[in-house]
Amino acid sequence: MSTDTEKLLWMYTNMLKIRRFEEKVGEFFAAGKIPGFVHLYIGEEAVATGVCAHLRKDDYITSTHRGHGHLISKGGDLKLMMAELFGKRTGYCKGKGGSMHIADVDLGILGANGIVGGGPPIATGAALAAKYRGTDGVAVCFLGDGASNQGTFHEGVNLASIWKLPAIFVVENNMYGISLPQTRSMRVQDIADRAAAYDIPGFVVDGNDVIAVYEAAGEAIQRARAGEGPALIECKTYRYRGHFEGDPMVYRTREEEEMWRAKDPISRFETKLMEMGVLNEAQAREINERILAQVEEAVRFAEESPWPAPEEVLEDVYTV
Amino acid sequence: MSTDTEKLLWMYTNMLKIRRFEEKVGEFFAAGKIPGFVHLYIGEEAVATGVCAHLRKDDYITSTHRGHGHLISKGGDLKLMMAELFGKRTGYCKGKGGSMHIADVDLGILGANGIVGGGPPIATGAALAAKYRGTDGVAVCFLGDGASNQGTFHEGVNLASIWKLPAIFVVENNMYGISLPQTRSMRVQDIADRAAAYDIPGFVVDGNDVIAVYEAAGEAIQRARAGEGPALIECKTYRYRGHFEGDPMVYRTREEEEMWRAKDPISRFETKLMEMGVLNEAQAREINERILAQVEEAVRFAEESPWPAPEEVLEDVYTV
Amino acid sequence: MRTLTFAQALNEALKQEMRRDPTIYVAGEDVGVYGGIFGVTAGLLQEFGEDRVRDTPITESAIIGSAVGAAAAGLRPVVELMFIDFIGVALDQLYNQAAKMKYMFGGKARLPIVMRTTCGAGMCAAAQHSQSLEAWMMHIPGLKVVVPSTPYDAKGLLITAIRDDNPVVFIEHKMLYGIEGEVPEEPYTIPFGQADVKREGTDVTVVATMAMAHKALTAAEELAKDGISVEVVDPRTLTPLDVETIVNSVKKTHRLVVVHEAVKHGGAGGEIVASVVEEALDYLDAPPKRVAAPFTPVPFSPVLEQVFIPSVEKIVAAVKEVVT
Amino acid sequence: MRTLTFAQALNEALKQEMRRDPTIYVAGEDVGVYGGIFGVTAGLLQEFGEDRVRDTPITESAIIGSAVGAAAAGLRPVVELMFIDFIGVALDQLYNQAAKMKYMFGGKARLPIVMRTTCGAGMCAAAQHSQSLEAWMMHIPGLKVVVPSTPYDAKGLLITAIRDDNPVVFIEHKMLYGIEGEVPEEPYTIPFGQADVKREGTDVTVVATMAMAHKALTAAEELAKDGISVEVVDPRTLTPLDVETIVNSVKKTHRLVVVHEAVKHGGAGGEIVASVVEEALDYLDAPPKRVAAPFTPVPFSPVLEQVFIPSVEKIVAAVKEVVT
Ligand SMILES: Cc1ncc(C[n+]2csc(CCOP(=O)(O)OP(=O)(O)O)c2C)c(N)n1
Ligand SMILES: Cc1ncc(C[n+]2csc(CCOP(=O)(O)OP(=O)(O)O)c2C)c(N)n1
Ligand SMILES: [Mg+2]
Ligand SMILES: [Mg+2]
Repeated sequence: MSTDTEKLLWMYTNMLKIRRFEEKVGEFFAAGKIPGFVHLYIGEEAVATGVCAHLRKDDYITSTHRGHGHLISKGGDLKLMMAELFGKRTGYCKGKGGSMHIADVDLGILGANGIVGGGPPIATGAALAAKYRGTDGVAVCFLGDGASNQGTFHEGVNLASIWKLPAIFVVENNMYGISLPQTRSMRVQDIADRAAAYDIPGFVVDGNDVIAVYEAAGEAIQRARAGEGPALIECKTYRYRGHFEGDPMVYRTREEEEMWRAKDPISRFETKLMEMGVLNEAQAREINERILAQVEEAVRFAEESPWPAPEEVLEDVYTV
Repeated sequence: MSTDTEKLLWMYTNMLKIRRFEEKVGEFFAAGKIPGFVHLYIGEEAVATGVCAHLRKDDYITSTHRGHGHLISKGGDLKLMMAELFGKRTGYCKGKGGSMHIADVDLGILGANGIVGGGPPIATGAALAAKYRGTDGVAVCFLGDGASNQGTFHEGVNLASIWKLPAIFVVENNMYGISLPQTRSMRVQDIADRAAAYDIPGFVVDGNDVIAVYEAAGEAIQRARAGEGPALIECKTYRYRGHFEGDPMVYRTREEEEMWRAKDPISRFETKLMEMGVLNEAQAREINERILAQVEEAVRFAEESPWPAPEEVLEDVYTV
Repeated sequence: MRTLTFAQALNEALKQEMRRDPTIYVAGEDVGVYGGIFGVTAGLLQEFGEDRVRDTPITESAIIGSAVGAAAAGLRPVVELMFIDFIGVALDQLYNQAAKMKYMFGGKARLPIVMRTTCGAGMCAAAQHSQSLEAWMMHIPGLKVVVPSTPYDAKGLLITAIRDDNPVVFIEHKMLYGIEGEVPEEPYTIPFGQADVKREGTDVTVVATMAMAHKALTAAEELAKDGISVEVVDPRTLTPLDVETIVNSVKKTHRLVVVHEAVKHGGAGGEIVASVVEEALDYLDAPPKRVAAPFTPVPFSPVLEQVFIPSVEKIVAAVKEVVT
Repeated sequence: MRTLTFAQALNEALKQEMRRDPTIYVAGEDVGVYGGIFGVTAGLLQEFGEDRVRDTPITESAIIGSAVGAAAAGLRPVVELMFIDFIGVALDQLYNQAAKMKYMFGGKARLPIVMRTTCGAGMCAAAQHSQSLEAWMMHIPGLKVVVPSTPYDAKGLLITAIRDDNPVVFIEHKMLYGIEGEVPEEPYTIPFGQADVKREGTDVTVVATMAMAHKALTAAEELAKDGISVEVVDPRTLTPLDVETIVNSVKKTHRLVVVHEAVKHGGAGGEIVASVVEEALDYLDAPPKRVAAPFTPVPFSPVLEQVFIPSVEKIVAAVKEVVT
């Protein structure tokens, strides 16, 4: 593994950041401070982290309803995110979007998305823009196993394929679309097999191994930057929480959950880094504390921020 | 080849029927007697014929904008079809549908369709009904190469696959979707390769060889009747006419057209049948004349039929 | 009489109809094991089994499209579109296929499909999970559009919908699932195209559907204290629309306020106002008014969402304007 | 002045704008080699090349969706939806994505997208290729909706649309492509939200768009012979809608007829009538009337189609009813 220490530590830190941020979000949702639908990414942190480790500010991503991890990995600001989740005017969307619509176009984040399958065509368009302008920028589309059954997936990937666009489709196969197991939503075992329908490369990786994700994503993104067109990366992973906060989870077993927790992407990577001598206990503690402080700061910012003024409901519909 | 003589002659007759019927339609369109959009199937007759040769009255088909061949092959009445094309009240749809919407639900024909990709989900539903009722009926969905890029194709096939429905998707790859060559609408060479994305069998056949179509369809339909689920059959073929009548055809060469005419499905089959001793010149002439008479009768029926009454515009919206 | 929640009333209607008619099946995302994201299909899988209660992938075009094919082939699908906001990925199968087939085929098709779906704001579910899109549904010849407001109406109208031989869009406002009301145990039907006068009054007619019917009733209570007598008319179905009952009410009250949660521009309120003035212009003593959402997407923040949703206060204010 | 057809005027607008701004690209089915099924994009591929004039597969969700991504990333897509009837397979990308992004993102997005499309009956193209669905488009906050009736308006409004930083749905009635009219050679813009009084009159205001504007003008000619003076107002854009010009006209004429080709129930006419009566009830000397299609899919047969499409005679009859 040739990845340098800085990158390794960034990945470790980033995964922890997602985990701690979302744990806090879960708490505040339970406490009734965060309204609406909240879909947590806990357990899947290696995917967004390993992919976004390759991205530049001028690259694009499209995200999903389960978007916090993508946003954080692409550089999203925790304070602005938390304030948005609270519905405050200082949030990313001035309180208009909430968890499912956080975006930061300046960072190339074209939005979380409440429509399953909304992303693939949009990412294809962002990739088109990068190619049109003659840059080597790429667009990454995150989507779920469930979303890969949506027609828009087929259309977005096909268009990216025939136009040889620098678009990378990252399927986060967490085994369920709400209550429906992947085995009941499609007959293929590996969603990566669907890449063949568009004559593009398909990769299957252990989505709980950030290095495996990093390496596959690296290859796909390098191809895309070199003008060789799109790729599909399937990352097998698992969400620890319910589909959304409040989900009774009648559709899966506690044994299955335990099995996946044993493959936790963060502790596995932590152990690995310690074995490699890249990280020690003290550093780990220090990083964790730094992150906790950032999360606390984000919460404070959110809590202290003002609500939007009622008349703001009318603003931001049109560009004038 | 074990197909019996009767079946062989039915296929020959059916292909000729489609050809002669549509030649007449082309004439009447040019003469301004048939209004609207008319998409002719001439050149592709072997596909509908070879597939429908296996179908019973209680099987279903969904058709397309280029539907005359499917309808005739499933037993559609030439008189009712022609009257419909003329917009007469005696037509299949009382003049309300026209070429793109001819249907005969009693014959299991769930309609031509003006929406490219409209058929796959509908055929899936008809297959579901057959299975739900415990019959061994099947549903065949005809669609074009262009339609296989539509999201509804992906969704319809996937649903049929996971529910193991008796649905057969027959892709009529005539190399173009209006002006766009198949090579520019997808990167796969064989659309049948897309079957793998749903873990169902995919067949590639020479769509201008009615026996090849017949055999592949036989296998797929038998599987479906036996409860083994859907299949995808790609038939490589070519339309002789423009996309619709009136198309200037700026997008293809006369050489290409000539090449395909040399592989004409009807004359090839005629030669073969004669070689086999199943057909002779006299019989062929007799069949041809019988068909011409039927077509003439259909024209007469259409021409002599009354127009719908103006107030009929309001009827047939709702079942009461 | 026994009371049920709106969700329970719907659930009972589904169960009773499925027991009666084996050609009815239910399909949609999470309708089986999960029992429906709002619990409306709870217990169906257990009672009727996997053939009749079908969990689908996320594939709305195929959910609705397969219902079209199955219905044309003789079944009676009741499919769930989890949120009406998602209709954009599947609308073709509803309006170009289901709604038009009978007509396009010259009358020779029967499409007994019910598409149940949820609409409305109030849960901070934001712009893509809170819309009220009934006006789009109204504008589709061949469809019927049902917009119940009470548990009683919900059950009776759903049974009517299931027995109807036409495609029906059945819209359930998500903030109503928990409300309670009296519901008879036996199956019963409520005819489409019959508005219900939810409260009689003499000074002003307020036409309101779904969640807004309740707000209109609350407003009516408040206005009664000021001596203003409000008649609240709930159309219950938008196609067919019972213009007659509304017009008769206006002929009595001489004033009209129409309330809906959808944005005003291009909403169902325009149709209702226009239908009334075409028939009863001379009866109106004041310009009609519409109370509806502003022309914006639905905002997330509770503060903004509550400004977006037409409030009792806004209805009260509108009524006061038209009666003075 | 030089005359052009409606299609040529649109073609000229596209060419002039593409010359001005290299971030504009055109995409859609058969827009390149074929030049557009109605010829509107003819010659574009030859002048601007394959990068800027992109033939797409049959994939409307991806055509519109990729425009959303490309626009968010700084380009100015002008995409073609071959028939507005096909919007049902792709509507999500238009209303949940393009139209809402700016708002959902708290203002921080810019979506300069034009979706050109055709509507309308008259070619015997039947139920799935003849619809008028502008009312759906009106009901989407975040979109602008353009409905031109003349070559002059077509060019000016299309240039405005392309320069607008918001998603614009630009609807071209297919029976208008061949009509001719004077069109300046240089590029010019027509502001959105400004209705055009196509004919002045004093007895009745007829509001009509697209093909119906022409029928209204013909009806006005005929009615003039009977001494009835008709003012024809063409809103030109439905969002924003110039209620003021319409209301001012009604304040002068005291009578209103609204004409559109879409089916009446849930159509744009309801919005227009309601907007007028809310502001000018007391000015109306007769109930307003709507002339629109019956509540049916569009039939194929020329005989039936001509009954379906609102005719000059029906407009004349409606005007006579309101003036007597
Ligand atoms: C078009 C559409 N259909 C349905 C939904 C409801 N829904 C939200 S998330 C979800 C499951 C998504 O599954 P998957 O793509 O695997 O992502 P995951 O939640 O597992 O991350 C569903 C069905 C939606 N938001 N949009
Ligand atoms: C949803 C939709 N998009 C576009 C069209 C316009 N259209 C009609 S036929 C056609 C080409 C279809 O190509 P293919 O599926 O290969 O069938 P073919 O015409 O070659 O038989 C197109 C683009 C349509 N009718 N419906
Ligand atoms: Mg999943
Ligand atoms: Mg083709």
